[in-house]
Amino acid sequence: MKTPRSIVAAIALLVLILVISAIAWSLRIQLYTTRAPFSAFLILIVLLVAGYVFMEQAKLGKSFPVRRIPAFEAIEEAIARSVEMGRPVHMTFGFGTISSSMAPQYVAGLGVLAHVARLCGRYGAKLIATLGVPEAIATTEEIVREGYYSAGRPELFNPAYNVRYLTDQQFAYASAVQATIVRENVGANIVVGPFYAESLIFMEAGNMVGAFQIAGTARETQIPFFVLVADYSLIGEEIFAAGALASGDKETLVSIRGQDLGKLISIALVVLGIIMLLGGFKLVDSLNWVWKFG
Amino acid sequence: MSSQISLGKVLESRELLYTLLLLAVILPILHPIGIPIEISARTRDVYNYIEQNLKPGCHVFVEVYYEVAARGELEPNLIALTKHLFDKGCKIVYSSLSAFGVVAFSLFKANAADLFANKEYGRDYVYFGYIAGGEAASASLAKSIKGTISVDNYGNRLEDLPLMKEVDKATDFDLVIIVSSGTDVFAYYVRQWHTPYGAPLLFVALSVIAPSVEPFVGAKQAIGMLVGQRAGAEYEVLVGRLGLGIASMDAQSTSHMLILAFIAVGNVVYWTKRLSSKRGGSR
Amino acid sequence: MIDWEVFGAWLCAALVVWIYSFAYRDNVLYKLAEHMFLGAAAGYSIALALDSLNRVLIRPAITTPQTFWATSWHYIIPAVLGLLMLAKYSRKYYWLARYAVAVNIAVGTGLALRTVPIANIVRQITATILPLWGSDPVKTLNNWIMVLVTLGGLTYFLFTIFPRRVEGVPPSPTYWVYRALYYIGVYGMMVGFGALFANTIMTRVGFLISIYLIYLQPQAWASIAAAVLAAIAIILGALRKK
Amino acid sequence: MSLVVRKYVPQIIVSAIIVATVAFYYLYVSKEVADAFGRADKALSDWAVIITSFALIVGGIDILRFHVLRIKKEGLVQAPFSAVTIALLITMVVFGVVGWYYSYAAPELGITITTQPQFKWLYTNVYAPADAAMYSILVFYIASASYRAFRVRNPMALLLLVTAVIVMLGNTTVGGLIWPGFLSLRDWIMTVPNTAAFRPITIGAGLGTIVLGLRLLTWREISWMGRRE
Repeated sequence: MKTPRSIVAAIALLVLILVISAIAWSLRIQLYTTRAPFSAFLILIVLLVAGYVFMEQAKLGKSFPVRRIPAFEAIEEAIARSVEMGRPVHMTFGFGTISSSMAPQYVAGLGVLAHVARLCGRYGAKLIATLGVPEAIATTEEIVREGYYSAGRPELFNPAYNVRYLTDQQFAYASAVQATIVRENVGANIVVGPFYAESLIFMEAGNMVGAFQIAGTARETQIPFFVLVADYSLIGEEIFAAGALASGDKETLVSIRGQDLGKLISIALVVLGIIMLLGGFKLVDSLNWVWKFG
Repeated sequence: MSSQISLGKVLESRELLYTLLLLAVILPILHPIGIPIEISARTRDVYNYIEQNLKPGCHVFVEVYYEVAARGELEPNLIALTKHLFDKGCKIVYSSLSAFGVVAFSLFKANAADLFANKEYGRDYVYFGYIAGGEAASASLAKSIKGTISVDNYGNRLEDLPLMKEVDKATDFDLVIIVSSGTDVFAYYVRQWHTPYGAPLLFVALSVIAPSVEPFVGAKQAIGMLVGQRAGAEYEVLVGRLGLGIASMDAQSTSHMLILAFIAVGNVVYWTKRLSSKRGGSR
Repeated sequence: MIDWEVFGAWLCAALVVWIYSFAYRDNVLYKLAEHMFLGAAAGYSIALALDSLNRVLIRPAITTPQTFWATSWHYIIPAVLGLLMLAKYSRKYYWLARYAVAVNIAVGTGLALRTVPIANIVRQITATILPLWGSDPVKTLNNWIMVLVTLGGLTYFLFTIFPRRVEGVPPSPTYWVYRALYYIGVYGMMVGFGALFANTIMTRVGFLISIYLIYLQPQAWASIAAAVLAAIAIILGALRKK
Repeated sequence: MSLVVRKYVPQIIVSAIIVATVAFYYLYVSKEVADAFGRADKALSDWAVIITSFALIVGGIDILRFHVLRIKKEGLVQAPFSAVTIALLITMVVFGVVGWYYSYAAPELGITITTQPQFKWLYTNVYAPADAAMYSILVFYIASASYRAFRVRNPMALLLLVTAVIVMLGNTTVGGLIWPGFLSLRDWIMTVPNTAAFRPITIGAGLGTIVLGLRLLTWREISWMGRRE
């Protein structure tokens, strides 16, 4: 089988960066910032290139098994159940904003929303998406619309009902969301995104009406509340994997293999570092090495 | 309907739990029980550090960075530390990198009026008020206070304040205390005050965020950390000014015991149901 | 003439009590408090938005127009993009709203990609490289826990690359190592979750104490009156439902 | 053509900004380039602030529209409440604009948007107490949540319960009365197993972020654009 040009190009780019770095290193040229250790840049580049190569390989039809993520699979059950009970489905994404480093988590939440909206269209469920980030209003409306239209149920789409921007102030948003969950008597409460202290408020509101709850975030301090209180939870990086699964696209899904590669690299570095300590060599110093001479 | 109300249901109802919880918090504040408190090694280390290293006439910088909701946890620490510092004869410069810090400071001052009673503003302590700009402002303060701001919180010019003639930059301070309800501001001071100027930092953190700033303390970038209300109560005992901290510890104890009791009841109810259904009971 | 200070203090106490009343049951007074809160918060955030526009864009453009047009002329672009967000009401030009979202998502993701490799990966790896032997047994035990739970957690999250058990063939040693680490990871994380959850209770009780001291205790009668009203509202609401 | 402006240009914007911000952060060419990048970086974050500000104003219009529609549709049950929201929103904005006017017309008064007296009154007496109350309502929720979360269904839940009980007893003074060791045991749990438990999650979240960044860069993550063209 012929290796496609894109893969060759990506690997060539990686090799080129390594060669240039090696040359610059031997000539002691200041090529990289002193703000971050060089290893961070290296890990970033390796993961980006490897993820890209995986995705290009998938285009050739290469596939592999993926571990089940029960929380993701439960979304369909949750929606089907609330349709049976005649109750709406609620989804929200948390208080983290799009223009901060919380953006990736927010985008992951929007990916899950696309999945939820499609399923709501298929089952004819009413979807209420509440949000606290004004930039995302238009996007959210579009996603919900797409979900209903692609399932041939345009009559269910009513932006003023389906998408509710409450406010961007954390607890005003939280107070309105908890009221929405209880007053609309939602059957499924799906919350995925960057959550702060409001996480538990949403979980308890869902519990008051006995909603089926699926929750996920990558914000460490809020994970316990989701894991211990929700019916199903997406822990940490699982929300990003869920976003990839939700796309329903094989090539996109393959990108999560990049996450696995990163974990294997981390495990290898830890094990290697500990073994090297036996010989008195400190791998920590090399990892912390900043591109700086003299 | 009423026939369905059983003991288990009443015990399981959230309304009962909430009402008891409110009482468990409010009653001990009104009538402190006075459960004896044991001083943790961590708090004692901080106390000893101040006791040994700060001499009369030294200068301390205090960052007040918390919203009023976090007052219960952080204010006892701030008051007890202030008392300790004034007792040692230190002069204190207060500042806030957040707008809500101004409200917190005025409440703190009103609550600790006895400490400020015989202290003169401008000579013994100063408050800058809110300084906008986050990390950049912190860096600029470390370089030169008078280069960053020109007036204090009350509109006095800094040049007119005697205390401000003695201090201007990070190295002028013998201790820098950060009282914060957020994680970021600790990192600002580590990056802008400790790393370049070696300023000794003392953290006062909420108990929820303490784990995330623990690495700085572990790496000796701070001389110590006071964690939450408990540390506040311990410090109050150490400096001998009992206040909100120690009163709150009773409230903490009663509310925690109540929650533990409810967890126990929950388990009993759960296992009774489970065992009876296993035996082929009606439900 | 109303004393606005006193009225404000009563309002504060009432709002706090009515918001707490939701924990018992949704009621009219919570609904009122919630809608007041929503209106105030929305108005506040719009005012803050005007304030930051004023700070970044309008004031420099008015007070120092020459330097503004020389150095910061490009601030007009995001202003136009921001106005284009109104296009979401249009059936035909809805896609114009995407441009602004694109900029903000890219800025956020760029920020994340800068900090994540250092803070989330390199720092965590270096902190886990610990000696697993030594004279101090407590420290050694701590290091073992640290390393095993971290590796176990990483193993738990593997999505696509892991050894599988094939029917009829005795599982390989790799498989057993994988399973062991997997369970250490799960149990280790559970301990962490339980600890963090329980540790949070203290802060939350601390918040309640602060609120009680600031808003409720000084206005005891207003709070009690508000609580009685909330109780009546809850009971009436329950009766109406029946 | 229409597909280009609808779909490709926004994606090109995303990729270009991500590549530029990341590349210039890590690469070092010369001091001048680094300084120029620092300025560009500041400008870009200002761009984000400007866009967010406009988004907030558009969001305000959305809130108004939502509540006007509710008054029309749901009648008397909802109308008074929606009216309260609309009235407070408009009042706050009007007072803010008054403050804004004074900041230009009479700068010596020191009144700005956020320090206008009536605006401040509404903030301190409506917004602030409600905000603090919502934050502290968590105390009720955490109590009822722990009541349900710590049921011993299986061995793992037992471990969870034991950890939680130790931490809770270690946090309170009563714990010290029962057994003085709770305090140090709590400290150990919080520093060793707790740190270890969150480390793989932190690493994983970082990896997930990088991979999502890759998907945005390669135009595979398109949910943020809304409909699929």
